[in-house]
Amino acid sequence: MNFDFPDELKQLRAEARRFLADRCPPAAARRALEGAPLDRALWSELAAMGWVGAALPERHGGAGLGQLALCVLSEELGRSLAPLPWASSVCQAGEALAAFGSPAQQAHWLPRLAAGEAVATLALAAGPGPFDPARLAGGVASGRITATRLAVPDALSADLFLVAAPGPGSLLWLVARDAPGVTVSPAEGIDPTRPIGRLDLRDAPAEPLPGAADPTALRRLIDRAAVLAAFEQLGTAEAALAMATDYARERYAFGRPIGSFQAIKHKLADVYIAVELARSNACYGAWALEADSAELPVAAAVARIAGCEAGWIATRENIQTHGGMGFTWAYDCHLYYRRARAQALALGSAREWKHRLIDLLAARNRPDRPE
Amino acid sequence: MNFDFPDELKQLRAEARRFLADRCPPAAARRALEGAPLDRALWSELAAMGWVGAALPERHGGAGLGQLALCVLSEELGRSLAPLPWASSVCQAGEALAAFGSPAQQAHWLPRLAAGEAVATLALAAGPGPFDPARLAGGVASGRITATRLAVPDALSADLFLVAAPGPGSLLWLVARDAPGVTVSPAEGIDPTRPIGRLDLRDAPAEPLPGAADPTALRRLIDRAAVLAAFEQLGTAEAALAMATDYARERYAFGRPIGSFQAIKHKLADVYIAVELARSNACYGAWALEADSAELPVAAAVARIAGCEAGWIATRENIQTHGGMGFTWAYDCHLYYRRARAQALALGSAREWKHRLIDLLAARNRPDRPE
Amino acid sequence: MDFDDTPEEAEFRAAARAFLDANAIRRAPGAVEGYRRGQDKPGALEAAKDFQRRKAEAGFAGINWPVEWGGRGGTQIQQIIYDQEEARYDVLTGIFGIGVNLALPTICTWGTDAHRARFAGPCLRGEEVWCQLFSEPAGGSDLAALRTRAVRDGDGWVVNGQKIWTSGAHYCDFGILVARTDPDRPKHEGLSYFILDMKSPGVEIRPIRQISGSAHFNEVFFTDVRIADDRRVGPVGAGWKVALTTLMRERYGMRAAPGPDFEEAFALAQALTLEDGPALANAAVREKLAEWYTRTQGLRFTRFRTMTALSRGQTPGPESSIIKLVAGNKLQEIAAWGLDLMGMAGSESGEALPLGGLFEEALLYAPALRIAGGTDEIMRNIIAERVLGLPPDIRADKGMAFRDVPTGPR
Amino acid sequence: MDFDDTPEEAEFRAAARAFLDANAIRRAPGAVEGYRRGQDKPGALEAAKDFQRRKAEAGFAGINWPVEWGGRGGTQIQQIIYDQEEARYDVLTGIFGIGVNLALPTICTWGTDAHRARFAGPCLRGEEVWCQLFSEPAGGSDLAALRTRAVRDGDGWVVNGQKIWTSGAHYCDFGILVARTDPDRPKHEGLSYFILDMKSPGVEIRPIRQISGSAHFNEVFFTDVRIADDRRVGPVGAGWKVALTTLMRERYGMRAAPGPDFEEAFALAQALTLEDGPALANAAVREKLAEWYTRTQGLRFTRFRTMTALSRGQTPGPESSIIKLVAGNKLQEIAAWGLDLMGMAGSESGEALPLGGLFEEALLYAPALRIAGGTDEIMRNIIAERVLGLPPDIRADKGMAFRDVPTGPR
Repeated sequence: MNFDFPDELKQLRAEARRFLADRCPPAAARRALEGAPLDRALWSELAAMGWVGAALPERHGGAGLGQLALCVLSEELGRSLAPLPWASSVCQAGEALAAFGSPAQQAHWLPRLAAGEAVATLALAAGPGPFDPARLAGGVASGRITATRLAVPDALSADLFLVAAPGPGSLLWLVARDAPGVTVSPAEGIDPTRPIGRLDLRDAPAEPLPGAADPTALRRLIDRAAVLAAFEQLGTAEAALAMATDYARERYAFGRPIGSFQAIKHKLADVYIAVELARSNACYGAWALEADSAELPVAAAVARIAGCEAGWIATRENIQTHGGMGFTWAYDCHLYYRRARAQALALGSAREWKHRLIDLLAARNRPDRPE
Repeated sequence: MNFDFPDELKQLRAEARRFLADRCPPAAARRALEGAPLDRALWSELAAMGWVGAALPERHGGAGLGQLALCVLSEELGRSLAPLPWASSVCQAGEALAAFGSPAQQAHWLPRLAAGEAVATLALAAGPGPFDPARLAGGVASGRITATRLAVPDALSADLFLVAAPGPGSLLWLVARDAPGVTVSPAEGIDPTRPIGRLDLRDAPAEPLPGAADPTALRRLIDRAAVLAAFEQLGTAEAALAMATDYARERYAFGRPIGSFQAIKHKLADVYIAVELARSNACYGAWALEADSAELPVAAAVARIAGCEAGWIATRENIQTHGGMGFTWAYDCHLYYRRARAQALALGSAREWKHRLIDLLAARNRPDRPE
Repeated sequence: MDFDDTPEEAEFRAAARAFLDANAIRRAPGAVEGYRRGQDKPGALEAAKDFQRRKAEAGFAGINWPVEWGGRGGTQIQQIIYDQEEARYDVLTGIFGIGVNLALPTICTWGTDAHRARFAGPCLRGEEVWCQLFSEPAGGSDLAALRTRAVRDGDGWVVNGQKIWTSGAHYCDFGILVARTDPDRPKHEGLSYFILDMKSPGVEIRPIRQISGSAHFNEVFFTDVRIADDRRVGPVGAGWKVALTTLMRERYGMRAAPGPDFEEAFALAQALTLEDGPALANAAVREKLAEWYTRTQGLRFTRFRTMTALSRGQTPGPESSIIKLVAGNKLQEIAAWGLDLMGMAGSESGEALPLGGLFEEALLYAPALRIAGGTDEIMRNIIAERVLGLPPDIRADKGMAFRDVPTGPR
Repeated sequence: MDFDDTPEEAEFRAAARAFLDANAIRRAPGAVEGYRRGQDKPGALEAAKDFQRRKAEAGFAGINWPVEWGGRGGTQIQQIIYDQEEARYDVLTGIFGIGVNLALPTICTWGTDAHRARFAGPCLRGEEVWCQLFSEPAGGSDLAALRTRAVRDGDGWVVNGQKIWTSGAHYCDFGILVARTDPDRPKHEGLSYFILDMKSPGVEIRPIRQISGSAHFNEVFFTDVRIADDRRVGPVGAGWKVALTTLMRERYGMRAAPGPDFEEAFALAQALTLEDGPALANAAVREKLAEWYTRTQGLRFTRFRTMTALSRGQTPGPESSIIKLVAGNKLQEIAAWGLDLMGMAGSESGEALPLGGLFEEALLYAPALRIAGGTDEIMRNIIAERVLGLPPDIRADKGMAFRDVPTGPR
């Protein structure tokens, strides 16, 4: 039994935590909330440390550290509320290119992504409701794509879009920001620290990612991203719990710390429980991701569901624990609340994942399949 | 605005509460739990006071007090955990006979029911899953019924069964206990204070209740019974809350009453909230019942849903508040817990009523219907 | 049992409606009452004052005030009937609530004839707007732990300190202020209650921005602010008792939460398609909707029970204490659920739907509704202690001079 | 990262399995482990003792006991591996748990050489069975508020009082007893810890029937029961410290709840048809199942994290403190949900299903799992204080002589 990260990754985590606490505290997220654009210098620093390309192969400028490195870094990026395109450019688009891109596409884009020179993002959602790789809106013909995608993460800072759309040979299309027919407009999201945008494509030139030929491939990409997102969610939830706990210890009312009242204590105990369940399930996801196990879809679903739950209760009750201060703009509580809710939507809500989990478990239990 | 019971019914409630506290305390329910048969003398006393026939017409030996009287009495019967066939014989079978019976059937049975000489019960469920009046199992041909009904309340003390089954001219059939082909066997229920039984009918003689010709009629009967059951549930929940509150005031731990700990206080505040919501919704049901309003189905559903919720949280957390004593056979906590759970199943679970409520509200909102 | 007005109530309701039809615009049916929307519009304050003046002239301001204060001397149920009707119109009378419902009733009860003569009329006619200066940053839920000091100086008082959560401080004329006049007494015993002219020198107002981005509350700072002693309400040291008159009325006035409720959740479900078909056919969606409908109706009928008691001239039971707690939590649930249902497209997809933005907006202001006016935790304490009669928590500061009460590292 | 045993662990697991195959019957796959089922069968105690003897002979009893106590001197992870394997077989070793896991480790730590020599071996070999005499009716969650008195009398002690929640008192040979030896000291300071021969005159045992109808607990009454002073463990007055050794081990051993879990809920959903088709297609059912699966897996992987630490010889983190709290509440939810899903036919309809009776049974014993071994409320206190480092509640009885602590009207 070795259900833990190797020591070198624990060191990486500690290193990332120190660096981010120093260079990217919640004040950085607050600047982004108030409208500051992406801090490209900071992103380059992360790239220079090898984190942006952590899981990419060395021949493409990556560090070749593997998926577990992405897990521990995701947790720390989530903890620090980093206003950076980590999820979109590293965990989603970067992984998609590495998995599905042609050698030429990889050779062109991966070194730029790994170096932090270019930012890429995945554009999936065409409208409200559950995302289904088998039923994508929009279309591609003769190398030109016409589609609208909503709530595209980091859309305004992206240089490259990977757009999910049905077309000849692929369900995922590479569209450069500066290509003709590409319009990006800002959209109001819950979490402006990682601003979303709308992508309108009108006959824009698009290249297929040859490996993303069927819904299963796309689904697997999302499953993999969901495990990494679960670590981000875990980090955010832990940070919110720590903030609430610190406040409850130091804030006095009625002549005693509010953390000595059971109403607060038991609330935070419940948050702790949700965080621990999320951690354990995320670790399972990490194992499935690293082992490229057949269990990955199930592991991704439970990691996602537990991550959404932990993020919601931890950030919501952090506000509540802070009382009146909790709902002011000046306190950081809402930064966590916004981030956790945005994380819980970005790859489809927990509701969708629950649905998918039971599909998977029901398929396992079908009598016509071997045990 | 007059959203309250008339004074004479408040007097009836107070009278019933006094009588039941004296003659039918939880100790009576405990005797039934330990196996004592129906206390027919007590049932006769209730009948003599006019309660058993409270809503039946005077020409059939009833008191003609109307449906609101059944509401207040149901609340008190629920509060006292009376081990009596109130729900089955009065609120369900008696009401069914009064609504759907032929003059001859009414003339024969209603006076006996009102006098407490005979006990009647409704036999609805053929198997697990939701009850649907439009899809009943079993069958009737040439005045003979063959069917099995499960979890029939008060089956062992019933003299008369009203059996839901499809047949010529009715969906509800009158079957006498002493008729040939009738077998009643005891079944293990959650709440042995109102024992359930299994009814097996093999070519048993059956008379149709002419008014119960379609599923709508049967549905309406169940809606009406659900309002009365909501008052029973309310009474049970209130009694459990009172028991928990008393205990929390008097039991000391760590040198202080356990009711001074927020873990207990806030739990009981949540129970109070559920009870108040159940009371308000039950009152709406009472209004719809008395007014025979078109709102009755919706009112019955919300009363039922809120009643189930209040009963569950109040009786469950009463045990929890009592700690170790709470799960002993010797304390009365489990009597409330058992009763509330049995009440929550008898007319279909809250799950089924939620489903039905949304059907009703969706039908209201259909564009092809006038506002 | 019926939901009808008595003949007298129906007559009064008709009169109220006639006044409102003549003086205000009825909201379109189905329009959702937003969260203090409209209050920020230019000219809103002037329009509100103008309406309040006409309302007072017509005898609908201070319906439940005694005649000797300049009110109508009507019943509580008449007040509710008028409020019910007014809620259907686009009028901003909320800004007068603190003056009419809290400040003046307290001042008229505890104050002098001179206070009544000077302040009641202008308040009722909307000429002077009032705010409440009770809460402080250090106090939080422990309202009586306030630190703003009022020190006797000749024929008046000098006030230093800070208040918080003051609605509308920037447009208000007067405030009701509780300050500590003796820190050597236990917490509740060294307080006094004052009327503060908000235009006094030394009063500084800073808006507090909330999560939702709006700023309806303020911090108010006092630097050597002078208040004449004849602006004191009630005896020196009796400030907490006087404040309780205000607070009891505040708790009583709790309303349900604005924003998306069952109807909007239902409309969202009607508009969306999920994995297995229309969202309204999805059993999980249906169960949630049914639970919210049941809770919403439960609160509605709880208010009916209160109104019935009032209609009979009785004192209502404690049932209304549950409303804020249930409504605030339900709102937060519904907001999060609505976003989840819209899914990956998240907040942006709201635009494509008839209810665009409503759930996102609610998500950001819902936390405030679980805190302002008494946190969930304080509300549960109140229910447990005042309704269920459970014993109070152990008081760490009991009997202690206020200056000696532990305040922690912050 | 892997779920595999190390080579040494795999070897040990194979040895454990070989012993178990030779000495016990493996449970059929898919068979649900009931709630203490089988314990009441005639001959069960004898069979259990016989198995325990063979287990000790084979070196699998007291795996993690030091060699000097007569144990194997193995590692904690070996103990867990053996327990995992044993759980697949139909053996009743639970009755030795208090002796092997709680009583003797405490006695061997705090007691004398004579204690170790006299009691360790018979316990390990199943010749003597132990029970725990800590809880009292008046104490409840306030474990240290025990009132059973031990009064010095010559070379021994005379005990009077009452204990409760004693599992298996009627078949036990010895009990670990905490009694108050000085009521003039504060609560935790006047206690002492004893070994009680359960066959002593003056010991009376009465079974406590639970809601579920079973009676695995007892009340134990003491009337002038004599205990020799050489059966005292640890110094006079140090009973609470000694008891903590026992209690820490008890908390650590918390397991998930027996009875219906995700698998059984899933099987029920597979068997039922609802309004809109198969229950497994119903979105509300699906969401609930997904939540329970996620929680169940979360607990499973939480145990894996603990095992990983043990496997490395490290001290596990506090994560296992959540297991009992989560599992007990989940069980009660699943039980109620199962009944609701079966609907009107209620408990009886269970017979028609493959899982007949399981949900009904669980509904009745689930409340005990939220209370026994520390109530939900106490578990949350422990998590908040010991894991999160939140300050303790204010202690009303702090520093007070035990006899002066308020005990209320009861």
